[in-house]
Amino acid sequence: MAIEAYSGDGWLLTKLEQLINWGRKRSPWPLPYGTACCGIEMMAALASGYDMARFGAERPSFSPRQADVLIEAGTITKKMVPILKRIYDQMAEPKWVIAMGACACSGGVFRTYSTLQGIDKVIPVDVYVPGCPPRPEGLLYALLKLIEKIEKDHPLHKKAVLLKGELQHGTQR
Amino acid sequence: MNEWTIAIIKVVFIWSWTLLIATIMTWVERRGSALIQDRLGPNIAGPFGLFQPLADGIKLFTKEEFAPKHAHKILFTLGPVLFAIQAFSAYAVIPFGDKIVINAKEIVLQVADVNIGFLFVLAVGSLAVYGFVVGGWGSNNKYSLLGGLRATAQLLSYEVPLGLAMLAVCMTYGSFSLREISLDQAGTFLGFLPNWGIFKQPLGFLVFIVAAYAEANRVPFDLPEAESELVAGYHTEYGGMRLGLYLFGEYVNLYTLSALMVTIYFGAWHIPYVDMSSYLGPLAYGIVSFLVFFLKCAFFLWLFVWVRWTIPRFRFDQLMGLGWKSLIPLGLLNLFVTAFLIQITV
Amino acid sequence: MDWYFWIFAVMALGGGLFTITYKDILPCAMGLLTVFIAMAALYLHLNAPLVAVFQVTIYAGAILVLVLFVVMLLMSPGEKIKKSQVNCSNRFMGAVLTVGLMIFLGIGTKGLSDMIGAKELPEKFGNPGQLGIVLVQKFILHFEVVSVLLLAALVGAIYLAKKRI
Amino acid sequence: MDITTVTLNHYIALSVLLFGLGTLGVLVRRNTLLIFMSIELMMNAVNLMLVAFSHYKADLSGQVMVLFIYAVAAGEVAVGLAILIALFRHLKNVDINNFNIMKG
Amino acid sequence: MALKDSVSRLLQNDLIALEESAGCIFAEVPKDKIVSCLSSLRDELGFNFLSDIVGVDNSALYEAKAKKAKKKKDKEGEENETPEPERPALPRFEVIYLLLNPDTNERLQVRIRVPEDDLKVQSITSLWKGANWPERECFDMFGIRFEGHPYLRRLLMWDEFPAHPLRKDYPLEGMGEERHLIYEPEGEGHWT
Amino acid sequence: MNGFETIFLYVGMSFLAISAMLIISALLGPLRPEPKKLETYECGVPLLDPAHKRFSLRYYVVAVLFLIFDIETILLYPVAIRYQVFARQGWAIFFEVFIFVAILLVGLFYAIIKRGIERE
Amino acid sequence: MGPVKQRIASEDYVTINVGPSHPAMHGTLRAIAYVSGETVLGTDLEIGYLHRGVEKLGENLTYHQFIPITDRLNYCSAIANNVAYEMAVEKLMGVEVPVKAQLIRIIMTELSRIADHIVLVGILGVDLGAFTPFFYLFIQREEIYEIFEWYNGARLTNTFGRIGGVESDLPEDFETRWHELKKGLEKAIDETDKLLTHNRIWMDRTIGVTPISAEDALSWGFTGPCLRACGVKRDLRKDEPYSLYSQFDFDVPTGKHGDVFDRYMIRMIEMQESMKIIDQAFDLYKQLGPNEPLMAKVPKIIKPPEGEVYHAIESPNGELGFYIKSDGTDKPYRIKIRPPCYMIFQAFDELIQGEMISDLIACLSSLNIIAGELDR
Repeated sequence: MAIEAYSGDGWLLTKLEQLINWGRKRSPWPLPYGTACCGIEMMAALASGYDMARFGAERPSFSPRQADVLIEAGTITKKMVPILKRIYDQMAEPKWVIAMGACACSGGVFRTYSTLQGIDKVIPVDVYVPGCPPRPEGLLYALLKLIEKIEKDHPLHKKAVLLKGELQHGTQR
Repeated sequence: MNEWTIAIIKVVFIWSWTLLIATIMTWVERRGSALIQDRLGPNIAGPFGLFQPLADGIKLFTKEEFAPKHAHKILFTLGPVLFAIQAFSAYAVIPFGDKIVINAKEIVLQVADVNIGFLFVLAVGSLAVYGFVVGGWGSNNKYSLLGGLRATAQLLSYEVPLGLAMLAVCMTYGSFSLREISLDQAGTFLGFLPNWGIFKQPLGFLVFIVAAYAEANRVPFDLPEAESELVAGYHTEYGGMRLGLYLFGEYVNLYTLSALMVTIYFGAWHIPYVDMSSYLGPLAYGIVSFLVFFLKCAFFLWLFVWVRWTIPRFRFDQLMGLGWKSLIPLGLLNLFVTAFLIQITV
Repeated sequence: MDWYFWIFAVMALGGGLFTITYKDILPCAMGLLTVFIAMAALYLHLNAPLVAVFQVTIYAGAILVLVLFVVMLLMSPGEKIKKSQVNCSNRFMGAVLTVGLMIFLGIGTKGLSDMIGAKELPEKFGNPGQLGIVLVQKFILHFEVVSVLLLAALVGAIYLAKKRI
Repeated sequence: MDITTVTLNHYIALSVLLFGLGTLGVLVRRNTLLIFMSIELMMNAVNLMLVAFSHYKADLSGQVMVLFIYAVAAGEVAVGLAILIALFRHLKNVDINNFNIMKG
Repeated sequence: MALKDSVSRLLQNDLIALEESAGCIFAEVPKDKIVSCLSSLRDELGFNFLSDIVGVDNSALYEAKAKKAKKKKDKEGEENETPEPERPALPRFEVIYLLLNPDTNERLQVRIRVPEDDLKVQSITSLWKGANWPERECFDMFGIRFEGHPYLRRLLMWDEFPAHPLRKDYPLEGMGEERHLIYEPEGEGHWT
Repeated sequence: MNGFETIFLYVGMSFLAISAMLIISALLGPLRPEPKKLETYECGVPLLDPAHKRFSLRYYVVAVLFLIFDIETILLYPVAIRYQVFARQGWAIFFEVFIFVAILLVGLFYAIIKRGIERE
Repeated sequence: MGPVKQRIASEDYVTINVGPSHPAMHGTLRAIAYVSGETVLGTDLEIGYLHRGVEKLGENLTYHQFIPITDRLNYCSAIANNVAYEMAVEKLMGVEVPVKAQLIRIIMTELSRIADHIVLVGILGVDLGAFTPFFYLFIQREEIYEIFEWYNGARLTNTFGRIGGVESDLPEDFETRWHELKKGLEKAIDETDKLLTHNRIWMDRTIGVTPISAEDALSWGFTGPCLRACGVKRDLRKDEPYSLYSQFDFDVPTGKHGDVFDRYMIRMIEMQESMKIIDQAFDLYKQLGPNEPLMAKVPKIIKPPEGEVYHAIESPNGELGFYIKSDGTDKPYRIKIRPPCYMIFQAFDELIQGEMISDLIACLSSLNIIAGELDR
């Protein structure tokens, strides 16, 4: 059956996965979640000098359904936490998160009563960018690192396994 | 070759061609905006970033497709489908070249030359509303609904001036058929001008192009998806391929409108002062006419991009005011001037 | 070319049936849209291309949109339409009445058509231009009256919509 | 278009069926907006009949008549829905059963 | 100085103290007369611009002073038999209104002291619309209630936050208050 | 072979291709619906009130205006297409059309004066 | 629900939640707009989404340690914040800053004022749908950043200056850099002017939108460009001349109606005025010898005498004041920041009533609300 070609490391699966990964890594549309200082640097990264659009990271969309990469730039306070989490939850799969700046990574200088000490306490983070704020090059580097990470993904694998499992399960029943 | 084969070949060709143009347009839009804004634009995916639309397409294809809990499941899917179908269908009556002769068989470069011509485009264009209404309503989201309502009101308002401009064209040429109108535009007008519609209908063209920008939801009329106000307008809740259909449909609409402008006002495949068919063989003539037509379209497509990245957008009441207080009176004025000129010249 | 008629006839009937039975209002409107488009296709078959296009432009593109706007103004999608409150006998009565009406209409029209008898179609029948000539020669007064009717409708609609009762 | 086995009777049947559907809709549905839609359905059935007669009897007046019917339908819908909106503001409901305030 | 004179002339009996610190003039008035004092300052001396409202929690300062004084007293106590007469303890909080006269460009700071057991101050939102948020912030940060405020609610912290963070007894890193890390409660507004 | 059948072919093909796109996309993409993911997006906060409360009447007025003017345009098309023929027969049709449009312009002015198309 | 909801008597409204994660809300602001049709009946504002406890933090840091924190207040013009704080502490201590240090501070503050206005004009354009000016202006902003970076190594959060002066002299080729930048800036401002100011759509979108009268503005506590747009000629640089501003010749532009267009124009003109000031300051600077002192004599550990002070400067947004209470130790007892946009944002509800949703966005952008200093 055709499903068989999907399973394991079949040629079809691998090639298709490579194609999908290529598409995903070349068009990571960002969801700019700039809350503080880093937001300005993120704007600089989108603007002419650095031009994140070169990597396909264009069309910043604030609707979580349409974005691929949540660029969390800036401090997250405890008041903001539910909103950040909700936005992240509402993003469509596959989704990635870049934590930009010291505040997003660890709370930074603001070790106070109202600041969240690192967004990885509430949402999973793929790439951390240190700096207060990081230079736009830092964000671009993070994007490249993210692309490396996307390349290693197996988008169809789980699905194929699932499909196979369902089929077998179905026959057993 | 029997008629059905030719028809199917033409349909498949023009369908893939519009799809291709729409895809390339996304690239042109991005690189064009980058050019205007002193940037580079996407340049990693393929040479000059040419494969960027492909990457976007693949990504949208493999993105998660889900309908939000409160959304109306059927309508949520139906919206983009309706929108895309109408966008693709509108091209069916617009020519893409003169004619080509293969094996002594004359093939008209147009999917269907019907005697109601551009009325079909208008009729199908009026169905675009459903894409927005159904999508916006089906999402059950405030931004979507407001975006959908805005889109609908805008499309409705600007369909009237579009129709009025077309009415004057129809008076001038005495036909609805776009092929007949194109053929009429050969030669010269008043002895020295190219015999193009724009010289006969300058005011009409002005009304038409403004209304066309509004119909295509482009800046300065992109209120339905005004991202700084309504997040993403009627497609706020859409992701994945459904969003892709909306985006593609928009570019296909652009192409249709450009082709319509070229056909009606810019002499279709005619080059001014040159009669191509006398120099070229039948096959070459067909191909050249296709290319000339496409190049003219490309100019208008570029104009769409150019305008988008240059000027700000309107506010909703200003948009309505422009449509009802300026364009419709202008369109009526144009109608009467045309009627009057015909009256005194015949 | 029979298939052409049958496809769209079935489409129109199906759409109509859907419209009057489905529980949710916007899909009902979509059913009506199907009817309109199928009708337009049938008009094409009947050598009335202009009427077909206008059918789509006016019915699908304007009238139904107006209805949709009112749906959006007045109803929410979560709100299901209440089941009909008429009881069974009433419904039965309705059906009987309808069927009777249909038979009456059918027989009447059939007789009418037999009375007139078929005619050969002239060349280029139904061309847009011919329609225009007929409109101007025979119906020019109607044409003017329609504008007054439309004006009255416009003023009335705006006045009523803005009025609070 | 070539004359086929589809005759005027087919169209009459279709038209009558559609008209019947419209009538049923008016009788059965309680939502005023749906009643409006059913009326549109009936009007379409009539239009179809007019166009079919015009075709089979080779008289263009039928088609011109349809154009005027469009105008009438438009007027009807515009005013009818405006009345509905005005009523809705008063009653907060679009159910036809509630529209009996004229009874006093 | 002319400003000092005119202020003391205007406020007369209401003026508790008028001091100058680093070029800034601080006038202290009684807590319950704040509205009348500020309105007369606004109307008669032209201080019609309210820059900001500052709340201060003085508890730590008093403690430190008391400690210092005690140390000093301990040291001196053996020699000096007659203890200084105890001053009545100053209230814990103070609220400072930063005023400005845009015509003469003079600034005046008006101070009131708010005791911990009576955290109520008359709101001055009737005098300046701009006093709205500063008062709310003051309530948020110190718990001082402004009476007559149209909408006294927490401003910077979320509504359920239990403490007043700028008080001196509140630690910098908080006491572990978390806003429901998972989600906001699906409260009244939630619609299904 | 009639032009319209080609058009239906074209539309049918569009429909098939678009449906195919959606189906392939649904097969290829992951699907992990979670209750929180399916919630309506409203800038990251819970819904304040339902999306479908009453929206502006202006939209209705615009639609009515459009409907009327659409019919006007539509009725003018059959006249316009043979206008050159009619024009040879004198000025009568010019004034007919003029009156027709002028009557409707009154309606437009009424709507504008009533501020129907801008703010409510 | 808030007082706005109580005020709106009719049930005929829809709530539209704008923010915090909304394109026009700068990430952290939230306005719940009550709209009827497209008309805004009122807005409930919710702030504090970026409240990071800066004031509390200040009480736990020494005077010098607090300078980096002030960077993060108004991150669009960090240097103005640094200078405001330093001047407040210096006033508290009674320190006289050397002339050269003051000139360097003035040059840098004015540069950061230009950078701040660039962000405002660019974002206002983006929010109104005109994307391109944003990119033109940001190229010049990068140049300004390069000067900052080359002066003290940081682009955005500069931690500029020390209490008592500045840490280092202007680099040698500042003059050539500045002239290059000036040329580019003039060109970018000119291009923006051409693209926007006389654009019919832009004028329609901005003129007469959300105007405010001078009395209302003063009552709400407006300062800076937003106040000047209402026609009140008030600029702390002229009215309470601190530092060396009394020696410079520059204009204070004022508007008439206090609408979005006036706010925008004031920023456009102020950028040019700032360039004038920098030219004059640099001329003065050139007359000073290379060995002039940069720092006043201040102890290593700063312990101001017991007392309290309020000092305000004209930051790009308006009056930025610091109230500092010292108890004689090395840490401030209480720091209160008076951010300009805090008072301005309060009035948003009143500004926006009766306008349309699109105007809400235009108005918000033109007020230049920086969440960092708004919430602290």
